[in-house]
Amino acid sequence: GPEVVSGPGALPECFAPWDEDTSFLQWSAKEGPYKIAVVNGFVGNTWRIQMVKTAKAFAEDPTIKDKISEFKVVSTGTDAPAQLGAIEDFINQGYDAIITIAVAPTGFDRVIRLADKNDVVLVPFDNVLDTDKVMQVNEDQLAMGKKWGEFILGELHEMGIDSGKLLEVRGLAGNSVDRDRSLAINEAIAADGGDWEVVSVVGNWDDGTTQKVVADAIAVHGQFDAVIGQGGSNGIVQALQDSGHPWVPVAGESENGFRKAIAEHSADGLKGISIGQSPGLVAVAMKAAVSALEGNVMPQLISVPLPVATYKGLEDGKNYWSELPDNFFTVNEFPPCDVNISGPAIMAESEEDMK
Amino acid sequence: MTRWIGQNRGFAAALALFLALYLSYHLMHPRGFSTAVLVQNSNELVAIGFVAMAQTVPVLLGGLDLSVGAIMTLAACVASWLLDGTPLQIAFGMIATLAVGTAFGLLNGLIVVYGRLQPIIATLATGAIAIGLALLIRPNPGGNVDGDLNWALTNSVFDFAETYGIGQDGEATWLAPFVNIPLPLILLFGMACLVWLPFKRTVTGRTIYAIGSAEGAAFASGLPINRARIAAFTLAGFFAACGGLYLAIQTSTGNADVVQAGAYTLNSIAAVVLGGTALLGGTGGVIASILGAMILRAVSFYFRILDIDPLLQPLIEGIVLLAAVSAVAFRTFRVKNQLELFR
Amino acid sequence: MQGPIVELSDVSISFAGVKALEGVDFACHAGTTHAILGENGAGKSTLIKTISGVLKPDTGSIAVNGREVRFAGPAEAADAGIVCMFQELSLIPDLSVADNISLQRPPRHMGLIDRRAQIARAEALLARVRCEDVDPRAMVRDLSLSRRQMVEVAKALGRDPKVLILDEATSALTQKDVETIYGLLDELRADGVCSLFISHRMHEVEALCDRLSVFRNGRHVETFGKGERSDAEIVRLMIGRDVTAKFPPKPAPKEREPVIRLEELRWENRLNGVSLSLGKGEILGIGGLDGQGQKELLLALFGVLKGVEGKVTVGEGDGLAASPHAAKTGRNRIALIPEDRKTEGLMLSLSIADNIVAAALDKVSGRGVLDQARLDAAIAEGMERLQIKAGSTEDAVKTLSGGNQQKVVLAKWLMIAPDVILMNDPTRGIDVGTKQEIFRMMRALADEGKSILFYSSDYAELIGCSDRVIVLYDGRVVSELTGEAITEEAIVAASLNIQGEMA
Amino acid sequence: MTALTRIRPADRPILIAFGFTILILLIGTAYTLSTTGTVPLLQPSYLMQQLQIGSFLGLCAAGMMLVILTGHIDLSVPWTLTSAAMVATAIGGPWAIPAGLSVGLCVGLVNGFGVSVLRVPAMIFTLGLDTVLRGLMVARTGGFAPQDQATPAMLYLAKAKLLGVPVALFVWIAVSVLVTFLLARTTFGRSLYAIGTKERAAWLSGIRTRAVVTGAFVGSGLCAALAGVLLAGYSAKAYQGMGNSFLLPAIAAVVLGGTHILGGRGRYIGTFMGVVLIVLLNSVLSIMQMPEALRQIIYGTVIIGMLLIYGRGTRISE
Ligand SMILES: Nc1ncnc2c1ncn2[C@@H]1O[C@H](COP(=O)(O)OP(=O)(O)OP(=O)(O)O)[C@@H](O)[C@H]1O
Ligand SMILES: Nc1ncnc2c1ncn2[C@@H]1O[C@H](COP(=O)(O)OP(=O)(O)OP(=O)(O)O)[C@@H](O)[C@H]1O
Ligand SMILES: O[C@@H]1[C@@H](O)[C@H](O)OC[C@H]1O
Ligand SMILES: [Mg+2]
Ligand SMILES: [Mg+2]
Repeated sequence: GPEVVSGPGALPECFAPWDEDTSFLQWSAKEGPYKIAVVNGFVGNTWRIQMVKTAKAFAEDPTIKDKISEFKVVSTGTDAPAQLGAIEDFINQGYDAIITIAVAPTGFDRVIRLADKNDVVLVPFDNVLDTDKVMQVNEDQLAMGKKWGEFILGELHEMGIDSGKLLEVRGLAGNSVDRDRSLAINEAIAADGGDWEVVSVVGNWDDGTTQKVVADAIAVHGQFDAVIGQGGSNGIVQALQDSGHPWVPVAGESENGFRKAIAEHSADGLKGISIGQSPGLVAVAMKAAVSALEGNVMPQLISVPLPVATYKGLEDGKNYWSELPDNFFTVNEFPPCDVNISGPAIMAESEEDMK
Repeated sequence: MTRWIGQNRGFAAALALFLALYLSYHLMHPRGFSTAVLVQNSNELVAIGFVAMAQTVPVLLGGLDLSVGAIMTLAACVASWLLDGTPLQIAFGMIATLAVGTAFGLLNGLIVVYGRLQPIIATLATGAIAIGLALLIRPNPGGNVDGDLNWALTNSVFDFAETYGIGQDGEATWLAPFVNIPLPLILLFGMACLVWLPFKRTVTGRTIYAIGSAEGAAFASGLPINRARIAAFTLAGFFAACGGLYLAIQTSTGNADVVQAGAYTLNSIAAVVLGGTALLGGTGGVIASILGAMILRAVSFYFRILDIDPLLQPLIEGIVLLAAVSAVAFRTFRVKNQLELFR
Repeated sequence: MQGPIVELSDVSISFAGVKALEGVDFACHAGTTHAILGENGAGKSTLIKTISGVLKPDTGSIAVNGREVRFAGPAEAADAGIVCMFQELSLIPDLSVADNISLQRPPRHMGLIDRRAQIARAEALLARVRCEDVDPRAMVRDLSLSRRQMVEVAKALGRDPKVLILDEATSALTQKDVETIYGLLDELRADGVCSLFISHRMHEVEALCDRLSVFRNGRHVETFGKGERSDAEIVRLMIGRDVTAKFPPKPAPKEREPVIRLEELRWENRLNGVSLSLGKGEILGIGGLDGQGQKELLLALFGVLKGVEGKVTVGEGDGLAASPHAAKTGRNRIALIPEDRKTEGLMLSLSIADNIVAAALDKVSGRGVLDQARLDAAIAEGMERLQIKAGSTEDAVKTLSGGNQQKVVLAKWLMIAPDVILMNDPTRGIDVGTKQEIFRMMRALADEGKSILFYSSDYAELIGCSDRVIVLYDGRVVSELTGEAITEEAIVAASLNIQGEMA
Repeated sequence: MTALTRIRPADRPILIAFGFTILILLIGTAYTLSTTGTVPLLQPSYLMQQLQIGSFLGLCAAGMMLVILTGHIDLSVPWTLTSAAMVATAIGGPWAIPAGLSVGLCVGLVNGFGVSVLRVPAMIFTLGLDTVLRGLMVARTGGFAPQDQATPAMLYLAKAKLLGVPVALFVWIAVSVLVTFLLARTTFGRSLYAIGTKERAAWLSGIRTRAVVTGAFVGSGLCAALAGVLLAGYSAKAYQGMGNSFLLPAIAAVVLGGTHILGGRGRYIGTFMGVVLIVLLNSVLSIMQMPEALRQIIYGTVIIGMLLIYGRGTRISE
């Protein structure tokens, strides 16, 4: 297993430690090229598909291609034993690094133990683990929630609104991401001086469900001063539009459709902020795994900067694409990490494939 | 032997299919035919194996239990609070976990029998209740499970003995023939042999088959119909709880995951069918369903050794499942008296 | 005589308003064989279901050996020595013969069922009913209907009955088995067992029973000893009128234009070259021992079997129908009255009306849309034509008695105006009165030019009804009898394939 | 309760479902009155909106009912719906809706073949086909960037209002009338009931059971596809996972409406009531901000409770 060492780590502009308390890990260097596997959970939404495609594309990227001798991606469904089994199988097969999106934030003790025993680098990202024993890559969900809350309140104050009704749209129950984001949103609201009533509905990060519950909430409560959603952002916009609700500040994720809507309606009051989890995280995780295998010192928790875009900074063709579909996630690349595979790039590449 | 194959054609076919799949997986695996691979495979099997066992019992009656995945989840959430502390506390925790699942199964049985509801729809509803309870117990995933327990039960007999200092830490000669057997396999098949096989040889057990085969006849013969029905669902609850208990130990976690619960329920039905148990009831058995679960798992093993486009995996999984269950079509086309098709 | 072993006082039961039993007092005694007679729907099955704990009386009481009992279910009745043999209801197809025979009280070893002891027990009991050929390890599903009934007998014997109830338990048996049963009942009588025997076959009743009770419309009419009443009197008690000639007169034999011609029909190893021709307006009886291919022959003609070989001419066309639908809609419309009305003839929980029109939906609809007027008329006609006794045509068919259920099956098929009617034992479990109606109808249909191919396990029916009889043996026609030549001796001889001794 | 037993058994579930629906509305109203002092739930606009949302589930349930009546079940609804929506939006233009519906048609034919010809249990065949459809959509989305915007026609059907009533509701009502007619007045409908009661006897009555069962699955496929096309219009686009929340509620609606889960019995109006009940229940729970845990428990309890009430007073045959 890795040794706990002191920082700083390699490439700090890319592998930024989470905070000053973050520890550093170091594995003994191995000869490349490496066998790397990605063990995904379920594969039934656009985000995951984009993630898988990014992983495959990045494995062919000249900056890393030569360092990888074998690259495999499997999806196990939301089945913890299957995911743990796949990881263990890859350890048994002699893989050097395994990158994973955990189906649950705990329960990996055994595979962590086996990975350490076999000097395999295990890198959870996106849905990460509640542990400091492995190197992980993620965006800071608490910071995300806080940013959403603060931005929305700031816009409201600017409009001279200091009290009123806010609609919070939550994600899938029982998930740590939902928990953290909601916690931070509500902390931000509590910290604000204003007198806010928060109505919470559950949208499961799913556009359809979100659209339905937001429509219900509007039917019952009449009007909200702002909406803070942690997913299913397209559904929020649809529901507002359909019910004839006036445009208000909305916080949401980074779906292209949401950004298109903000760009179109911000002048009418849709003062939006779009922050999202990026499918490109997988590339950062792959890069971190290779770096760890090369023997570099790595932060235990790698923080990938939040890709924030507000109505003030949207630019067609740069951080959203008006002619591309709604569903794909706009943020994909991380230039400081030399991860330059943009969302549209993946689409364009594939459209070539199609012909 | 020929009679056995004749009367257990589904099981024999499933066994052949599994052996073909599994042996070629080992052949292609860089570390095939080793304890490590066997242990890994078995760990993956236990939870779905138990849930498939659970599903089998109501299916033998001619009913379905759509709550088995949810009961497993509920049990795992309960276990995630109770499996830490002194050995006595842990033992109590295990018993309590199994008791919760069994009690829930009993509740299913009582509703089906005294509420006179169709099992499939009653358990659809109680499944929601079980998930709700699981979410109350574990609003967020987490848990504390004794680390030794986790290690000992998810490895081979040797590691188990070593962890608990049995048989000179696993070095004893009397243990030698067994040291390489994965403990999870022993738990799974042990439970099947200790609970199911004897149960099958009781009047209640036999009544379960009788109900699935000809309910009116079972009643007219004076068999204990209600008792058997209740027993079937209770046993389903018990086996599902075994799955949940193992899941909690394996992952040190309780996770009230609705999607996972649903997936386990549906996979349990697939496993039952693949094992050769008729959904109409009356024929088949629990061991066959474990075999069905093994086939399901073995199919997914291939994605880890073959180079298959990750985005094609769900498609291939679906096609393999459809193909496997459609294999019975060959029987359909061979049937000469079409009345046999309409049971 | 000692006091009665079972005694019912003032028992009533009704189902959704229908009084199945009304103020019934009934007693039976140890060491007797006691027949229960009555037309379809008289309440016989209800009576024995009440005695055997399947149904609970609404009012009144039951006493066994003078002590009042309230059975919670058949299990308790069996413990009290009351064992019931239903026609086909109580064997479990997916369990072995041995399992079935010791179903409820298996021999045990350390609390668990002892398979070996079970097999030994089954062998002993099977030997007692002269069925040594049945393997105790075989699945009941794989046995023929007559073997199953014998297993059922063995099972009942194994329960050590004090009261043995046989509800039409001999209806599917072969002659040899019936004889075995006769012997058994005699043995049981000698051992002091009371047997309650329900059958619509008068000659069986005469041969076996020493007391007879007649039921009508849910009431106990009378109980008397053997020989105290003539057959005609009994029938009058049962159905309230005289049944004189059981069979309608037959026309003189004549040349008929063939509607169906079969040459060397073969299927699996059940049909081994059947050749026959069925004439227009003819009733052709099929005889023979159970399981000689009679059922398969009917099924083949109805499009149920696949892989049938041989030359077949149906009407002006060639070949067999590929499915019942094809058989029903071909140039010659074919109908089949199936073997088991409960699973093959009827959709029990659907209404009588829905069942009656089930085969003729296209006749009461245009372009798939039902015509309510034609529908109502057709249902009314069916009810009328077969005199089906029911509260409302909207009632589920399962609320009818066995005989009336059978009439619904007939009504259903008459509705398609079939040219050829295949009948598989159509009067099984039907009372004399109704039987007579059915025979009359068969003849009327034949006179209208319909052809009927008719299998019966009852020789008297074959003799009384058929213009011609063929006898099957091992999947082949071994004898063809016409006119005066149709005698019981001739049929029996042909059935046993002892051509030489044919008188 | 005694009054209940006097009602025809077939009508009882429908009335009870109706009663429960009113009860749910009252509970929801009591809640809004006590928290906000308003009664939005009793306003036509809210009810219209609920029926509009309910129409997607309603379509799925209508199709599901056809299949359940035959004694089978269709677990492929989620991805039939999604695939139809994705194909419709990808084709676009005037052919969008026919293309989407043809997906439903194909799925129905394949299901019908698997269940009635191959005789694989529907529970498992339709589940397998659902997985295959998901696989196809994942593979397809992975292959290129499909167009996912709903066409104007889809938007119209799902969102527009005619005389103040959502067009989607008209679509649902039209399908409802069609299904009611099919079940009550056609040979196809009678055959469904016959097969669901006893397939063997139905086949021996010369009913073309294979064709009829396939017809039921085609009906289900078409209904799910239509729901998908409408739902894509409602959300303005198609997306993965849009069908996930329709399967179990559709089955529950059918059963709560009094259709026997093993086939042969049930009336369409009951299914309609079942859908309304489930949609309102979900909506009221969401309005009451009920945590997910309690929501699941209430959902399960309501289903059990209602079915227990249906069973009261009927003397069940042995
Ligand atoms: N479960 C039931 N529901 C409604 N009515 C019933 C039920 N069982 C019996 N009946 C009615 O009770 C009456 C007596 O039926 P029963 O079956 O006892 O007649 P049976 O004498 O056995 O006639 P068969 O000779 O035709 O067998 C009939 O009118 C029948 O319709
Ligand atoms: N599943 C059922 N549900 C309700 N009533 C039934 C059912 N099966 C049979 N019955 C009723 O029980 C009565 C007697 O049935 P039983 O099984 O004795 O048949 P039966 O009328 O004697 O016919 P068979 O001549 O074939 O033996 C019938 O009148 C019928 O109404
Ligand atoms: O992080 C989430 C990812 O795991 C899920 O698949 O899609 C939405 C994202 O917010
Ligand atoms: Mg009877
Ligand atoms: Mg009868």
